[in-house]
Amino acid sequence: MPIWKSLLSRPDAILALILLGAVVLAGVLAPLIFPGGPWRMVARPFIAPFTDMGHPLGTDALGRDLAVALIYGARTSLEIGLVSTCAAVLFGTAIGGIAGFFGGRVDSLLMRSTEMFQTVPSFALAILLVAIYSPSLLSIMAAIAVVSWPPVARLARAEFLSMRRREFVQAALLSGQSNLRVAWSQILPNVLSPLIVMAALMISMAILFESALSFVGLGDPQVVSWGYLISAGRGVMARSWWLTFLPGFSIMLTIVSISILGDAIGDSQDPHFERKETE
Amino acid sequence: MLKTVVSETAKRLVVILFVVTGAFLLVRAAPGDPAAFMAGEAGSGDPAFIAHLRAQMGLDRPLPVQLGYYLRDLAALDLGQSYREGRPVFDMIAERLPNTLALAGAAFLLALVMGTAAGFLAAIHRGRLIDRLISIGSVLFFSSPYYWVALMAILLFSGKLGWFPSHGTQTIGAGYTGMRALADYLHHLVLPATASALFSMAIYARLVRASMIETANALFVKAAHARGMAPVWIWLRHVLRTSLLPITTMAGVQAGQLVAGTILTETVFAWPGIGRLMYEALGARDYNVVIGVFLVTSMIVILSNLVVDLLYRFVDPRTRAA
Amino acid sequence: MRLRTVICAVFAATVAMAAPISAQERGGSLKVALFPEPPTVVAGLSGLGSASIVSSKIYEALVTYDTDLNPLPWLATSWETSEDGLVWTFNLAEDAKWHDGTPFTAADVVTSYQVFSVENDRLKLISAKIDGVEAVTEHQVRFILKESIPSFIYMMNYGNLPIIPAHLYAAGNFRENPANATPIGTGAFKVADWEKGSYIHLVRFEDYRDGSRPYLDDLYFVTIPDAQGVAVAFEEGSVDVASASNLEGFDVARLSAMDGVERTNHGWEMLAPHGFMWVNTQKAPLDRVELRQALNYALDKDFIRDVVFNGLATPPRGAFDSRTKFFDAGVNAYAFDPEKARDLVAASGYDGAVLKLSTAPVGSAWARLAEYEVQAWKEVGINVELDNNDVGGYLKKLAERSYDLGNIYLYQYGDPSVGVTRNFYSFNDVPGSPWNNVGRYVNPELDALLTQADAVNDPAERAALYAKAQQIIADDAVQVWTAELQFPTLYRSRVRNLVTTALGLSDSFANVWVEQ
Amino acid sequence: MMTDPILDVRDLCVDLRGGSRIVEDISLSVTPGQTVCLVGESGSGKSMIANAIMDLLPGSLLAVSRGQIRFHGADLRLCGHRALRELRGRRISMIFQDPMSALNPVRRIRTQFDEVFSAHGVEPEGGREARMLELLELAHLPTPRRILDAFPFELSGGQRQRVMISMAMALNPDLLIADEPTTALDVTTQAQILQLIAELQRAFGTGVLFITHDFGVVAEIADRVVVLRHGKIVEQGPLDEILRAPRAAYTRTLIDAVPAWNPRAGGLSTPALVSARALGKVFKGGATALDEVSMDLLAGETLGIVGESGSGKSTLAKCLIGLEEPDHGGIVMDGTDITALPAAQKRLRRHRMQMVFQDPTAALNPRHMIGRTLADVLKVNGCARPDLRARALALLDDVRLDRRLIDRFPHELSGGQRQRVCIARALAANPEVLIADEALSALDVSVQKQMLALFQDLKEARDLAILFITHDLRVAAEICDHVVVMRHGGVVARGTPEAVLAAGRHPYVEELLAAIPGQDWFPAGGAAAARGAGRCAI
Repeated sequence: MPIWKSLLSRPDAILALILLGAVVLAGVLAPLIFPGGPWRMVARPFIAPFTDMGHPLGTDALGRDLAVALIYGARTSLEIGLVSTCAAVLFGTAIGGIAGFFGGRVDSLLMRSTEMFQTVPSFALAILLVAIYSPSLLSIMAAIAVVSWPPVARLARAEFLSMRRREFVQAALLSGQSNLRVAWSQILPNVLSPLIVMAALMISMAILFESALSFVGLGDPQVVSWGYLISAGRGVMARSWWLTFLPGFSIMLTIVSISILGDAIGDSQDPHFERKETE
Repeated sequence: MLKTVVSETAKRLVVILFVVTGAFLLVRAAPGDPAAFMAGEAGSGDPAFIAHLRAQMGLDRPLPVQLGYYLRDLAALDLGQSYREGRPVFDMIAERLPNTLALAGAAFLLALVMGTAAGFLAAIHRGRLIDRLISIGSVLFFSSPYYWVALMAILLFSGKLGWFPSHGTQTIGAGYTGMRALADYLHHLVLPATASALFSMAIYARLVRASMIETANALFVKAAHARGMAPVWIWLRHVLRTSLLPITTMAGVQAGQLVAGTILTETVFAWPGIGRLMYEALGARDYNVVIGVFLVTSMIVILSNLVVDLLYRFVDPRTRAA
Repeated sequence: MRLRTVICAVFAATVAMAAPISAQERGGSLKVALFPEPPTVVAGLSGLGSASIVSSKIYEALVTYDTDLNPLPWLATSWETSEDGLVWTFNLAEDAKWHDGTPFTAADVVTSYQVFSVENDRLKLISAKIDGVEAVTEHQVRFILKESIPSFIYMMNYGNLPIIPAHLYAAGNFRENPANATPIGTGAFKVADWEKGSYIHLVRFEDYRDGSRPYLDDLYFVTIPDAQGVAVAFEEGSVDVASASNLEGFDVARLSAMDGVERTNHGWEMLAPHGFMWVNTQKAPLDRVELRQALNYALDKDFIRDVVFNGLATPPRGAFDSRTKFFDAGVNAYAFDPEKARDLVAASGYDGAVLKLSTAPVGSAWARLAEYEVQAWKEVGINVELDNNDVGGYLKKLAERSYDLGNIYLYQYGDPSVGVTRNFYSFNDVPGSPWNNVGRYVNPELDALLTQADAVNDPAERAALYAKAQQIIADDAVQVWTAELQFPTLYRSRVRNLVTTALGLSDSFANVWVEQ
Repeated sequence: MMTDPILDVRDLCVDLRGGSRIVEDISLSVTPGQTVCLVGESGSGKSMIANAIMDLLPGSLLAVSRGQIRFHGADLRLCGHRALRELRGRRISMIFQDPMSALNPVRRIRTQFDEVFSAHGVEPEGGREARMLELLELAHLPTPRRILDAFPFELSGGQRQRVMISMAMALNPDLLIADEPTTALDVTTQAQILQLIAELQRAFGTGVLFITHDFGVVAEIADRVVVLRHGKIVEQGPLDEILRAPRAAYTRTLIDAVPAWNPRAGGLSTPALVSARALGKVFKGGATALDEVSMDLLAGETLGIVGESGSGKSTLAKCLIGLEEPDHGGIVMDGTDITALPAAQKRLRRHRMQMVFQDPTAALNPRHMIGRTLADVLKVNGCARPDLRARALALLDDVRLDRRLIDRFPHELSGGQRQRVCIARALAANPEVLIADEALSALDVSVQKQMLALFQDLKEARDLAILFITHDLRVAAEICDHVVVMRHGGVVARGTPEAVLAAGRHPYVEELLAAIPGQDWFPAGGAAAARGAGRCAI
């Protein structure tokens, strides 16, 4: 596997992989390791980190274990990041693909609508959507997907459009293969790598978005998220800065890891296939 | 040129119409009765009050008619009344907009200048220590929620060090005037503007760096070398200038997002702009205000896109011909 | 008609609590942290506490109350009530003026009553018992009641009946009156400028009826939207006064320990903020008294006091706040007893259905409280989920009665008949309103008891009736009681006479002065 | 001719950083007024030598590891960057293959031209503006003032290259390095540019190091030839010697690859397979792509469509095959006008005409192995699943490719092999007509020859009609039964090659013929004799 090989050749990518792996693992296993959930009050409030090994990252204002909350927060962030990104990528690719493949009037109609979605300030729109449809995991994911699909559509369109003009695609069409088949088997595999790189970026943005929504009080109240922890810690910042610092730091580390991996994947993908002869 | 301006402007008008209609339908499509929503804090759900609101909002009319009235009012800059303050939403936004524009503008300039400078430095020192540092810095800023960075900045620069004030636009009651008042305003602006700028700054830095490295490989750069030009000049006049074109487009998008992003910054720094107005209106379900801010923000975004597009046409001769 | 003079002490109490008169200094300014920013500072237009903190400097009421809840003169210099309690006569300040120069007269009081007997929820409840208000002379006004209202003097508080100018409000809809754009009151301060989102600036009203007062030249209310910001602002000295209602509990402890900072717990005797939870008593499974009792037993009120409110609370015994008149300390309160709660849950036949706890974003302590409650109930087998709303949505849930449980704190206004009993009358269950009997509690026996208690003049008799009512309410676990809240006020030591009455920061500030 | 060399390269080696040697032991020299041609196919390292001389190698990838580059006796490798920069542009100039990307797209010509002077602090007599105008005029640019104000995209390819040449000559350099400066241009433009370089060289006495892959160009301009292959010099010597008696077999191959002048006479008279009837197409923006074009492709013949870029030849092919819709006119196949058919019907007929594209790299899906590429086509054209592999292998045999390549990816193949795969893919649809759209021009000359032979064989074996689109009149004349010459979207001449090229030919055909380089050595029926005589006089 060339991707793995190239990832493993970069120390920063290895580190990112380990970090992200840990976050994912913790998030997935959270209910198994801490079946009591993140809301349980387990000790006295405001224990500082690294002072009580039973609660390595200390406790919050209600005496809940911060480490447990962070791990459950990872779960929420990843869940929202993945689901909303998948939705946005699928939808965006479909729209952009159709626009780029068929061109002409279909293209200008679809792209004009995409542009409209893109000109609307995304955070404001997300706030509006979540606020109106009341905060829940579903509404948050939907809102993030709604504001993040346009760039995918534009990318997919550009890629499909350029691929559509590529001679191997024309040759495939000339040989009698159907549009759908050509789009699926000739074009899609070739546009996948920029889409993957973009998806990595979008997961990051989705996590940031979710945290920002939680921060302004539009998070799902049933689940712990990093944004919620920051906003909860904010009030006690002067006394226990780590309650605000650590969740934000978790977001940062996760997104740094995703960005590094996205870059690494992007670097490793294209040149091999796309490289022209040297002269 | 004039033709382009007109056609581009017309295009934006269509977008605005779309946004307005979208916002209108969104609120109407929301679960529940918007009038009952708005009854909220003030109305105590009094049926008479809700009926009054329904009539005031024209909710008893068919949807297309409502939309028509809505658009008509909007054309007259009437964004409706805030039920909470009983004042025109337009006035409320107008009195806070300058603060938001100052904040977003400062953040925009800061991000653009610092981001470009950082990207430039990184590109010309590609692979060296300074490039690594800038790259790490931009990845970190790109990855951090900026409201969190803002909080940390308050903790450090206001709390621990006491260098900058943590909230508001001015030292209240100090009675400063003239230059002194301006200096006071700027002093208050430092933290919020920097905190809002970091994210965009990171994006610019990465973009400028990538774009410059790509441009540096272009044949015309090689040709300039072959002409015996000094490398510094080539970097500045050929590479940077040409690389800045894609940044222009990005700047349009970012400028708008910055305005929307002030919802967070203004909340953290108690900055009296439209972002915080929206945040507070959200809490109070003052939907006319929320929608008003949303529309105004959208329009600023659309406007800045328009300006950038026209600017781009002006800066990049190739698009002028097309 | 034999008149009984109740009080005729002009300004005695306030002076008694103040520093020696000679020390009072004119001039200076005061900056008060304020949140949320009120939508308006016209008296009675907004129910927000922060609105009345500002508007009470601009407008005045007939009376105020000392920290033992004895009425003190304000715009009324003295008052009398008839033996049967059906006629109340107020003598008004003769030299008071509105900010626009118009003299203040009894007509203003009449107009104010006419407006607020419609606009004010609490006043509206008793307006049926009031026959009318009439201006006897330019400076004397008389309220005539149909039946005795023992708590009448508490009904006259600033929150219920601020006095607004008749020459501006005589006609038309109060809420849509153009005069609302420019507040005109008789208060010691008037509005200079209001930078939305930043501050409200009041200046001394030079024509205030008492030559030397107010002492301050400028009064700033600084809008800071979060507890952290208020703490930092107070710490760095950019505000002089901060109320704990805008602060985190632990910050109160930290800031009051600073040099040159004073703290007072006074000023909330009138309002007595009482934290409890509405329980929708007609909605299964909450119609089961066992389950409601279990909800009460499952909460550790000491924990709530210590951890959620950082010690700034008292565990409540029931529906009556200990600061309210006729509070009965003997009421059987719900001590923390998870075992008992579990048994009661089993006895109630609760099937594990998920209940929704509605909340509003009114501060991090309230978010923590809700989170604690959910967790504490989970421990005894009651499944509760948070239903976060914004303020409007929350009130809507209450108004529609579509909630299961809802955290809230309400002011008690000194006398139970003003602030407490209205929440239990079955006829006060009016869907559409988020106030009064939101819990939909129906108990004819209690209705009768409360009706009697609210009308009887004799204090001892009232106390007995209220004691009985308190026990019924507690036994039936009509609500879940969480905390009697304390909102200490922090201020710089150089600020004097800041909190002298039961109204706290919602008083006139005419006596406040600052050491230069 | 015993002047000291301007440029004297000794034993030059270029290595990949930390890797293999790309260019090995190159020695060559250029004397004043001399034109030295560096000839080689792609990958021979010829551009790298030019870049090494100019110190323009991408430093992170490549480095000069050994050897000397003497300029007027001083070793450029030792003189330091600053001194080198002084030389560049002033005493050594360079022009590039692609004049579009060699000019900054967003700056006016004036600004860029001006940099030549400002970079070296030169103030020409009479001012820069006057000098620029003078130089542009010398380069035969019609409206120099307008050109100065223009942006690069507003100029044609030929004009841009002229601007580049003017800039290169601005400071009267001793040495001009020209890296394939005419490859991207049409033949007629190429002829003009070559002439211009020769003219200026004469006027300024400049030495020229000219890099090309085309022996025709070499024969046209070189005094001395250096033949390069795989980074090594195969042989070098004066033009006469190399052309007359090449010592190396490789040189022989390159020379032989220049098409012979051999116009075919007899055409076929079979029935028409496909006919275009008065096709017209106007592109968005108003450029006429096709102007009432009619033509017949006869069964079993090779029809050449000849024209320069913008002549409409590719648009014609695309219309025929259905990749573009003509605005009006008809395409008749078997008596029916296929432009009028519904889309489904069109698709059914698609397989009957197949296309081979110019760039075989772009024409193959980089992610599909050769077998899959062929199988996909076979499948939709009715081949049963179990037979797919056998049929694909048979196709590889047909195009003379090693059967083992079936499990390779395109990037593992050479350019020629890829083009064979493309042909195999076209054949997989079992077509009656094969359209080859400049199918040879991206290939090395030595490969072109083989490919032509392959087309010829396939045509006979499968009874194909071939529509052969090319810019090279000689190639068309040699292999086609009929030729159609197009210009500006219209047909200017048609008929058998002999007829089209016979005396009394169309003036444009005349022009095309005259533009063919190297006619002294590779006769092409143009006005070679007179020009050749002129050259010998130097």
